[in-house]
Amino acid sequence: MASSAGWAAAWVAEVARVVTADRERLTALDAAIGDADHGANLERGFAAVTSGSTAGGTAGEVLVGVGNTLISRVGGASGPLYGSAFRAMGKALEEPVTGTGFAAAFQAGVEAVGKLGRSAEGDKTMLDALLPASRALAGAVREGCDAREAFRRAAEAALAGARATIPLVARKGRASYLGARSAGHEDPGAASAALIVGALTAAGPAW
Amino acid sequence: MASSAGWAAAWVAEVARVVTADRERLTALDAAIGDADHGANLERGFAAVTSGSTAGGTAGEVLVGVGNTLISRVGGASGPLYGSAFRAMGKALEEPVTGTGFAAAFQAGVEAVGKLGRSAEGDKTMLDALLPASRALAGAVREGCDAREAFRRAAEAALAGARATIPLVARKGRASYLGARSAGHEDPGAASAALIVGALTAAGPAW
Amino acid sequence: MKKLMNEAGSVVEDALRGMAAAHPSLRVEGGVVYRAEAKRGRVALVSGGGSGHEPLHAGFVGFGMLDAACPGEIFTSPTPDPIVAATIGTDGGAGVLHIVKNYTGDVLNFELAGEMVEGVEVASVLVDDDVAVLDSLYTAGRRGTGATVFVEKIAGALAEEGAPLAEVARVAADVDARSRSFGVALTSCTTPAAGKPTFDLPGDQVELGIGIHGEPGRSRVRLAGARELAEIAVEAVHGDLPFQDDLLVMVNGMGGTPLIELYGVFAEVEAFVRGKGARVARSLVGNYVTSLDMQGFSLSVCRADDELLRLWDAPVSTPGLRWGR
Amino acid sequence: MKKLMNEAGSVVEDALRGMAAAHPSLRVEGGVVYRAEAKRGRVALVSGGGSGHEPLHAGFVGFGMLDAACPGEIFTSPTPDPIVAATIGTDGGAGVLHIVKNYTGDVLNFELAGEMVEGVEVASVLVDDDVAVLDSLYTAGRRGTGATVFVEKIAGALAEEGAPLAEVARVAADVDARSRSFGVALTSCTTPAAGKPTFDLPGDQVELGIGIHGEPGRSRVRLAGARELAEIAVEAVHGDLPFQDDLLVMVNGMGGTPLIELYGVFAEVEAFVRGKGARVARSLVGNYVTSLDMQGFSLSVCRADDELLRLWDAPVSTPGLRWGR
Ligand SMILES: Nc1ncnc2c1ncn2[C@@H]1O[C@H](COP(=O)(O)OP(=O)(O)O)[C@@H](O)[C@H]1O
Ligand SMILES: Nc1ncnc2c1ncn2[C@@H]1O[C@H](COP(=O)(O)OP(=O)(O)O)[C@@H](O)[C@H]1O
Ligand SMILES: [Mg+2]
Ligand SMILES: [Mg+2]
Ligand SMILES: [Mg+2]
Ligand SMILES: [Mg+2]
Repeated sequence: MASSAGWAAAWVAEVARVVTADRERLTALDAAIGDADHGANLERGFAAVTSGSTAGGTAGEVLVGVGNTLISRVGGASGPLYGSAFRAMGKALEEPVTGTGFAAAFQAGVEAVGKLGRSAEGDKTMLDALLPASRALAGAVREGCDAREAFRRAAEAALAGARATIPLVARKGRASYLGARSAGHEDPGAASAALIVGALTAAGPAW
Repeated sequence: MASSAGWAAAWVAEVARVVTADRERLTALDAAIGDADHGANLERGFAAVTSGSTAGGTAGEVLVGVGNTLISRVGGASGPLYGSAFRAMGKALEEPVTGTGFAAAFQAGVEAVGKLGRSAEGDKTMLDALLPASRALAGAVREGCDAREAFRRAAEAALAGARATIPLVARKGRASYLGARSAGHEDPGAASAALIVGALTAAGPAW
Repeated sequence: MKKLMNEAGSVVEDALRGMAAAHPSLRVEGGVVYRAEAKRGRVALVSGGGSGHEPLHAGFVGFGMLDAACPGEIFTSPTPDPIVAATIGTDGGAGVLHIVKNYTGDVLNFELAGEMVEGVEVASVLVDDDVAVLDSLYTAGRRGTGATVFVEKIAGALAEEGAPLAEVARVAADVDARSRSFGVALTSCTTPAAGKPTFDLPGDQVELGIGIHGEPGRSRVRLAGARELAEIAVEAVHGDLPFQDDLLVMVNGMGGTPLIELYGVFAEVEAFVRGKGARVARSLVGNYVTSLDMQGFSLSVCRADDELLRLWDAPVSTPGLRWGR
Repeated sequence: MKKLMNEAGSVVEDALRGMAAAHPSLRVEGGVVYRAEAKRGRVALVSGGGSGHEPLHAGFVGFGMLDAACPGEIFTSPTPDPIVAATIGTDGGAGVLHIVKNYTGDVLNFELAGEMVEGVEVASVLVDDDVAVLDSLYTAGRRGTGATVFVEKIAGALAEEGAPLAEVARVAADVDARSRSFGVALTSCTTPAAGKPTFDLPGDQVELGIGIHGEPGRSRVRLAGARELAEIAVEAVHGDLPFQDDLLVMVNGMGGTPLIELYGVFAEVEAFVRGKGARVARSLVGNYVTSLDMQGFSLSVCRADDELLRLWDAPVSTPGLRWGR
C-alpha cells in the first residue's frame, strides 16, 4: 500500500460514494423518526470532504482534516458527532499504522461520539453501530486477523448493531421525542455508521 | 287563493327550499367560473327571508320585504341584484293581482337587475334566464293563458335561457375574468334564476 | 378539507371574536371592525369585502390606515348594512372614503350603502390593479387585489395628516392608477362551504393570472422554478405599466405559502427590477392579501414618487402593518 | 412537491438573498444575518438553527431583538463556523448571549462554536418549552419551539437597555422557565430535499404534540373542531404549568395555515384562559415559528410579570416583529 494518507483518502471517497448512493434510504429513515435530512446532511458533508483536499502526510492528518470539514459543513447532530469522531480517530492514529494502533484509534473516535453526545449504547443512535464495530475490530486484531478480515468483521458488527436499533426506544436525539413511537424503526445515524464502517472493506487493507 | 301576500310567501318559501336542495350544484357551477359561494349565498339569503316574517298586507309588500332582506343578508353580486329585483317587482305589483299586472311587475324586477348591474342579455348572467322568462310570462298572459300555464312557460324559458349560457363568454361578473375560458360552463346566477322562476309553478296561481 | 374551524358557517364570526380578543386597539361591533379609539375631525377610511383575504381588510384597521373594515362572508362582499353603519360610525365630520375593490359584488353593495347613508359626505375609490384581466367592455374590469394595501396605507397616512376628502380620494385613485398586480397559484384554495378545492390543478402545473377568490386564472403552464415564475409575473406587470425609477414592490403570499419561499421569489423580482433599470424603493414580503389556504404568490408594483414614499413611510399601527409607532 | 423555489439545494441561499434585498436594516454576510447597524457597548444576542421556521430567526434580527442569526440548511442546525463569526462580529465589548433551541444538533454546534471563540465573553440560554416531550433521562429533553420568540424579544429589550450579560442570560432563562408550548398538525410539511411529506396523515386525523421539523408527534386523534383542538393544546400547556395572572399568549401558525383560522383558534384559547381565571395580557397571532408548509398551530404561553410585560412592550423593529418604532 502506497501511503497511509492514500488509504484514508480512499476510505472517505468510498464513504462519499455510499452515502450518496443511499441518500434516499437515510432520509427515509430520518423521516420516520426524525426530520428527513440525514441523507442530505451526509451527502453534503462527504461531498465537501472529497471536493476539498484529502491530501496529508499521514492517515491521521487526513482524518483530522475530514473531521474538521464535517464539523464545518454538515451541521445538525451528525455533523459535530461524526466530525469529532474523525478528528479524534485521526489524532489517535499513529504511524506506522498497525492493527492494534488502528483499532485503538477507531475506538478513540467512537468514544468521542459518546462523550460529545452524552450518549451510550442502547440509546438508539449511531453508537449502536459504532461500538459493536469497534469491539469487533479490536477483537479481530487481537486474534491476529489481517486488515481485510478485521474490517469485514467490523462491518458485519456495525450492520447487525444498526439493525438491532429497530426495536429500541430512542433516548437521545430527535427520535427520543417520539417516546415509544420510535420503536420499530432503524436509527438513521446507526444506518449511516454501518455504511461508514462498511466502506473500510472497499478501501483496502490499512496495515 | 286566500291572499296575494300568502301567495308571495309561498313562492319565496319554495325558492328557499329549492336553492337549499340545489346548493351544491350552484356552488359547483360558481366554482367552475367564479368563487364557489353562490349556493351558500342564496341559501343564507332565503333562509333569512323565511325565518323572518314574510307577512304583509299584499304580495307587493311581501316582495319588497324579501328584497330588503336579500340586500341585507346575501352580499356578493347576487344579493343586491336579486334584492333589487324583488324590491322593484314588489313596488310595481298592484292589487288586485292580475296576469297583466304580474307580468309587468316581473318585468320591472328583471329590468332592475340590468340597471343596477349595467348588464344586458348575452352577458352570461342571471339576466339570460330572467329576460326570456319575463318575455314568456308576458306572452302567455297576452295569449290569455292562466297563471299555471304562464308560470310553466316562464319556467321553461328560464331553464332554456340558463342552459343557453353554457357556450357564452361572460362579459359581466366574476366569470368575465376568465375570458374565453368561461365558455362551456352554465352561469350560476342564470341557474339560480331558473330555480326562482321555476318555484312560481309550485306556489300555485297568483291571479 | 382540513381546517382549524368550528363549523363552515362560523369561520368569519369566530375569527372576528379572535381579532377582538387579540387586539385591544380594535373594536368589533355588528360585524364591523373599528379602531377602538375613533379619530375625530379627519377623513375616515372604510373598506371591506369578502373574508378569506386576511389580514386584508380588518388587519389594516388602525392608526395611519383604515378606520373601519366590513368583512363579508368568505369571498362574499358585505351587505350594505354594515357599510352604512361603518360609514356613519367613523365619520368625524370630514367625510368618509370608501375603498372598494373592483368586484361586481363589492361595487354594488358599497354603491347601495352610499345611497342609503344620509348626512355624511362620502367619496369612493375603486381599486383595479390586476393585469390578468383585460380592462374592456367585455369584462367587469380589472380586479382589485394587492394594490389595495398600497391604497389603504397611503390614503390612510394622508387622512391622518388632515387632508380633505377630495384630496385623499384623489391620491387614493392616483395610487391605484400607478399600481399593477399579477398572481400565480400552485394550488387552489378550499372554501369552508364547498369543502373541496375550487379548481383542480395537476401536480406539475401552475395557474397564471389568478384572482384572490379561487377564480381560475387565464392559463396554465408547467410548474417552473421561482425565477421563471417571478419573470412571468414581472413581465405581466411591467408589460402593462413599465417599471421606472422608484417602485413600491410587494411579493404577497396567497395564504398557504411559507415566508421562506416568498423571500426566494422576492430575490428574483428584485433582480429583474434592477435589470430593467428601476429600483425597489420600498418592499413588502409576506401574506397581506390572501386567498384562504391557496399556495402561490402575487406581485404588486406601484410607481411611486417622493410624496407617495413619504406617505408610505409615515407611521402606521395596525395588526397587519406596523411601523413608526 | 410544489414549491416556489429554484432548486432544493438553493432554497436557504435564495431566501437570504431576498431578505437582504427586502430589508435595508439587515446585512447578510457569510450566511449570517446581521443588523446593518451594529450596536456597541451592549450585550449582543445571537441565535440560529435550521431554516424552515421563518420568520424565526433571521426575521427577528433588528433593534430590540437579535443582533445576528445563523440559519442552517432546512431543519439542519448551522455549523460552528457561522456561529463563531456571528459571535465575534456582534460583540460590542459587553459579551454575547447565545439563544439555543434544545435540539442535539443546535446544542452541539453552539457548544463547539463557544469553545472556538476566543476573547469574547459568551453565555448561553437553552430554550426548551415543548410540553409534548417528557423532560426525562430518557429523552434529549424538551424541544425549543414557540417560547423562542418570547426569549428573543424580552432578552433583546433588556440588552438594548444596557443590562450586563449575566442579567440578560438570567432573564432569558427565566422567560424560558415560565413558558410552555404545544403543537398540533393538520398536515405534514414537505422538505425540499425529500420532496414528499415527512409523515403521512390521513385526511380525518390530526397529529398532536408535533415539533417544528416535521417530526411526527406523540399521538393521533380524529380531526376535531377548532374549540376541541384549542382545548387539547390549552390543557397540555396548563397541565404542565398552570395558567395564572397575566399571560403572554401566542397562537402560532405552522406555515401553511391562514390567519383567519389562527384567529379562530385564538378566540377559543382566550376563552379557555379566562375560564381558568387567568388573563391574556399580551398576545401574538400569526406565523412566527413555522415548519415549512405544514398546516396546524402551536400554542405558547408565558407566565409573565410586570417587568417581563414592560420588556415585551419595549420598542422592537425587526422584519418579523415590530412596534414602538
Ligand atoms: N446524543 C447523540 N449521541 C449519538 N448520536 C446521536 C445523538 N443525537 C443524535 N445522534 C445521531 O444523529 C442522527 C441524526 O443525524 P442528523 O439527522 O444528521 O441530525 P439532526 O437530528 O440534527 O437532523 C441520529 O439518527 C443519531 O444516530
Ligand atoms: N353585472 C351583473 N349583472 C347581472 N348579473 C350579474 C352581474 N354580475 C354578476 N351577476 C350574476 O351574479 C352571479 C354570481 O353571484 P354570487 O356568486 O352570489 O356573487 P359573487 O360573484 O359576488 O360571488 C353570476 O353568476 C351572475 O349571474
Ligand atoms: Mg435529521
Ligand atoms: Mg360567487
Ligand atoms: Mg363571492
Ligand atoms: Mg436536522
